[in-house]
Amino acid sequence: MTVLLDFEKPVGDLRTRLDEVERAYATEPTSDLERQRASLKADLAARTQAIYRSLTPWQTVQVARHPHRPQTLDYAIGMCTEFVEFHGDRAFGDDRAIIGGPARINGRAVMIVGQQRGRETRERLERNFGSPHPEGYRKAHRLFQMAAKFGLPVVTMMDTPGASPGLADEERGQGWALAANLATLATLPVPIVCVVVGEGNSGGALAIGVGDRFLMLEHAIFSVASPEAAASIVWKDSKHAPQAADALKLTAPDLLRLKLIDRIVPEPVGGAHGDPSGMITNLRTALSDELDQLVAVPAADLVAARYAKYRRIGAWFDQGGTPS
Amino acid sequence: MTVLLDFEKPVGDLRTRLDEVERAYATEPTSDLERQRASLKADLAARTQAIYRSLTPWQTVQVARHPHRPQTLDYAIGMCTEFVEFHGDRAFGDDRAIIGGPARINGRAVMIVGQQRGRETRERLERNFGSPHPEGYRKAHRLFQMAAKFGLPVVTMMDTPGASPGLADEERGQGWALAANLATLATLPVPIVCVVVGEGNSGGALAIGVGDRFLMLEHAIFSVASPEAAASIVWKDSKHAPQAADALKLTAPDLLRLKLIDRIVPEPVGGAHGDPSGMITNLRTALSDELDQLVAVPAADLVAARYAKYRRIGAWFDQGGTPS
Amino acid sequence: MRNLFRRALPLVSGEAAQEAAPELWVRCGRCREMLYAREWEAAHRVCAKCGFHARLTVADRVALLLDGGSWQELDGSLRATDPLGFAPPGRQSYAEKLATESRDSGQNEAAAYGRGSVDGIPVALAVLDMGYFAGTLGAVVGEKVARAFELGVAERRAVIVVSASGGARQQEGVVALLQMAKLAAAAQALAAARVPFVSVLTDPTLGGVTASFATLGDCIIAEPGAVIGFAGPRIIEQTTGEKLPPGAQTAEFQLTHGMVDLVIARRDQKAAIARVIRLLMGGTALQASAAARDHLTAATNGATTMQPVPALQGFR
Amino acid sequence: MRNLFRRALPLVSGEAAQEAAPELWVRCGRCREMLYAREWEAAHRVCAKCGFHARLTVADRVALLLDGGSWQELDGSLRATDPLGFAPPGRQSYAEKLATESRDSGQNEAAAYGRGSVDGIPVALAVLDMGYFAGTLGAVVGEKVARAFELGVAERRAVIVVSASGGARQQEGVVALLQMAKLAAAAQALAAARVPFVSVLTDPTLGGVTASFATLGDCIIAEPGAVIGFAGPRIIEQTTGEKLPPGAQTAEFQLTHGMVDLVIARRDQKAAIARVIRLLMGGTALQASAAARDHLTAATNGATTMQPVPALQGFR
Ligand SMILES: [Zn+2]
Ligand SMILES: [Zn+2]
Repeated sequence: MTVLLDFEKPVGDLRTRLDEVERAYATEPTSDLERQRASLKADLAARTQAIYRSLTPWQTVQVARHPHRPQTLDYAIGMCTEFVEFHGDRAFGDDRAIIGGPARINGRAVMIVGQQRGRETRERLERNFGSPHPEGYRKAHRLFQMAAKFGLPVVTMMDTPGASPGLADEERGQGWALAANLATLATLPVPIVCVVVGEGNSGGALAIGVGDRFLMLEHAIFSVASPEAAASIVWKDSKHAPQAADALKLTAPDLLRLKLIDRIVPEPVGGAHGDPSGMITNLRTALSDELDQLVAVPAADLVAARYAKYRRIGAWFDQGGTPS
Repeated sequence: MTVLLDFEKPVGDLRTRLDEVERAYATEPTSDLERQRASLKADLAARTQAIYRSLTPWQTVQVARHPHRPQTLDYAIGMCTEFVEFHGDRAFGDDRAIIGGPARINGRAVMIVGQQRGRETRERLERNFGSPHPEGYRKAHRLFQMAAKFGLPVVTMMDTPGASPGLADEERGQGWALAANLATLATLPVPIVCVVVGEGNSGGALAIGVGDRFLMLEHAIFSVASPEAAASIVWKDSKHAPQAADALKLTAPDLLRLKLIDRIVPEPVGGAHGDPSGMITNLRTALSDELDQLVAVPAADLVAARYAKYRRIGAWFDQGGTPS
Repeated sequence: MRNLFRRALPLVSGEAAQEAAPELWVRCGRCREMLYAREWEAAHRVCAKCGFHARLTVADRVALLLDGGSWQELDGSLRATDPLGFAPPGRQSYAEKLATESRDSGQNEAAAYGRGSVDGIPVALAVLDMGYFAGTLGAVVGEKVARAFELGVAERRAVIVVSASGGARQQEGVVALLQMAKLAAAAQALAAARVPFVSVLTDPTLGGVTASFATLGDCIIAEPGAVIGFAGPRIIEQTTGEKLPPGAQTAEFQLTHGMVDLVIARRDQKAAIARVIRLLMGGTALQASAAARDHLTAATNGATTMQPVPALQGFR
Repeated sequence: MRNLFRRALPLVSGEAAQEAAPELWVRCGRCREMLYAREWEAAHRVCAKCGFHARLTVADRVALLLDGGSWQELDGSLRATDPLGFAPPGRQSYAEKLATESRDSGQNEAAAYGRGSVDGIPVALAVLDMGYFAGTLGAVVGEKVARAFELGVAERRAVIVVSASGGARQQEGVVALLQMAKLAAAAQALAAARVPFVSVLTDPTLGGVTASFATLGDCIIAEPGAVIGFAGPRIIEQTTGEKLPPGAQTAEFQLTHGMVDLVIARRDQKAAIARVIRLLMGGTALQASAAARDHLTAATNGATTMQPVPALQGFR
């Protein structure tokens, strides 16, 4: 079953017509139908490319949240020749909104940690729609420390509407869990590559998103808050989410331009949801490339460079003196 | 209000008669009454000393559990010129069965951690009778790590019937919390002095009782299980606790003879409950002495010696070869 | 965001009360009692009747915590830029909003930092200010707090940060978000240097501040009644439909849930902070050189006879 | 202690079932199904009908986990002493009890350890044995497991410990209690050497074993249905008066509560353990010398194309 986003409607019509022509051609393979088919195919590709080249920020948000978009487990299983999912924070529970464990990418053992939103309703409920509880972040923390112990590079994949905001989460110290992860990642003595594979909002994304290299898939988003949350703060009305998406500069190209991320991983034409295995290949290639470079750097240098990288972030001017 | 243990009855009668003579002497200070008073006093002291010199193990258990015996907070406040109680495990709760925080003993900054049983009913309930939950052991863990960070020697005080054995404690990983503390204490790069101040049973005591020097107050007990629990395992009946207390070798003199503890801290005649401030002075003296010696040792040597100390514990013989 | 907290909290801030009767009397933001302004100020804006801790300015905090005359503010001239060019149609642009906040508050940013001393102990102090842009964390606040941590490393000064914030400043987008990572890294640098960090949480401490440096203190002190959390009360109620029970997310709630070390009334904070720093820095001597040890012993000897602060256990 | 668990658990152990029909048939300890003994043994004593994992001997465990012929037991001749002179009036003395246990079980202590390999990866393996003195932790068990950890350090062998124990051995008193500290220290020595420790928890794992080395594994694997906890079910019910709900303290309960990494059926355990060790030792190469890296790469290359073990997520 295909899910069509609003702005994909023109492509949807084309695809329907192409399907009809394909069926007709199967029954009666005329040269006219063959020409029509070729022309429709070319048209479809061109239109798709055109649409995805000029997505608005709000349209990008829709793509980043597409129900058929590959998720962390798809990448962990698709990219890796070995993967063992480890469970639990050893103190309270096993949060299924965060998954992780040791894995092997292109022959190299790594530690994978990422949010998992789930796909059908039941899985989405079990995984709290990818909004982790404190015990999820504490599981991640345990895995980060295990990676450091065994010298495993860390690969994190962000895909979350944000950390879970329930009263129970507050009771178990959501803010404390997030902060502990930021602190631990800041000085973890192994290479860390972070990728936003879908939606990466707020401290809930950042708590597994501090490292040496920060990547975004082409149509992923990364933001201080979800557009809806930002709209209800700035406009006092979450209906202004599209305007907020515009203003927040949450797309990969905008963030690369602002030098707030390091690299964009290209998506197949029409987005990752149209070609998951193509996307998995693209991500594996990008990660292998990044890891190849990082493993050559001594751990102390990595950590020092990581500090310098985050320390630099933020522009201000000094009214009384020299601008920074 | 005086609490008299069974075997203290003879002393109790003497004390009553002495009180009567004191009152009579106050009204009519005759030389006869003065002689009686002196004789009773001497008799009382001699009898008390005789009783406490030859306590049976089961009587020692009663003394160790005496409701008026000083507890960890009494020592923390009484021995230290400064003490700040820190709260919470930063993840789930603040367990009042374990208290701890930085303090100053004889001018030296240390970290104090100990079980606290409580005295009146309400406090005992709030403190779960000194049986810590997992979050209590995790608070202790946090304080141990803080001590390592700031180079504070650690002083722990054991006084617990054992770790709390409820289903909720199992759900939050009681065994995991205990094990984590044993592991952390084994390699903590600061001096650690442990003292059993009352009852020290099972893994629940040991989880704050691994260190460079292990002390017991003269009438404290230290055991693999409470006598009642051991009796219900060995006799299938907790009523045999007195026999179990005998068999378990849980008194300070027995354990010193077995070379399983390092030092006995003398109690005032008649036990710590008769003279808390005398007991506090004795413990401060012993701790200062131990700390003076340990702070002179480099951290790496301390940890190596600690490993060797525990590694040696346990006797076996090698049927196929040489006895150990 | 500022209005958000005015609405979200059942308390009217002390400043608002003062406006109503500026000369002699103020009305308590919680119990509505009329209080004699001079006494109320002398009590550090704590209600004599109900104990309500009204919000303080940066200057008030400095007066409360530091030794008189020891405060030396640093880099007070840092000003925000507009990294995203945040100018959504129909709303105030970030640039305009900054101007409005400055005009309304008389401040120029939501944090100040500098050197000072507490009971003679040298410290670096940073204070966040709810009075400017709801204390939101943007690049300037991030830079000042980061410099406070680095000052702590460079001069081996204990660091005290007093937080009061609605969270990350939306108008700076990912730049604001990444201040969280920058500040956690800076706090780690202080930790690696084994210099104590005392974090003081005041009303309210929320969002990106809670989820980064504010909860990384070696010792976390909370002010009575302060609302402290990651998701604020309004967000929780909107997102989950849960109605929060009374007392949820207060300082006392966080103490019960194991998240803070101490809940301490204003009048006792300075003594408690001094004692904590003295004890934690006293231990460092053990690992340091003999010279450093002598120095530290000298610095701490003066106060070894202080009695325990009675309020330390008073908030259970 | 052994009888204690017989009574506490609703399951009859596999050995007991086998005694009832020693030749051809055994009865499942959970579902009471009659099973053909040869098939049941070939399935590592897992019931074909209900999946019940009956208890295994040390030899069974070795056959299940290690490569054929690779097992080399060490220090099998260690024997317990009686450190306390434990001889309470009216009960069997410890010395007598040891003799009884040896006679009944045909074993001489509750643990064995040695060298072996898993999928060609060199390991140190220790196995605790419920069949002798309820797998209780005394000086000999403690010594053997400690030596397994030290073998791991000395030869950089991953360490696997299969636990099955009623807890500390009361008859050795504080000597038994302190084995917990000794083993936690030994596990820490392995951790400091950055050599992986895989802990396998089987039915039952309780008391001093749970509260020391068994829960310190880098990866903790539990056998389906195994009862795992600190306080055993009988102690909880006696002490608190709580009646335990069905499934409390099982492997699956511990997975839900975040305490174990994996619940894996017997037939999949060897492959999973090999994979975990390969991955964790693969990382060490990064930090090690070039020579060590080449060595490790060579050792792990053979299996990079293995597919994920399907059972790994099967027990939610
Ligand atoms: Zn009031
Ligand atoms: Zn069956």
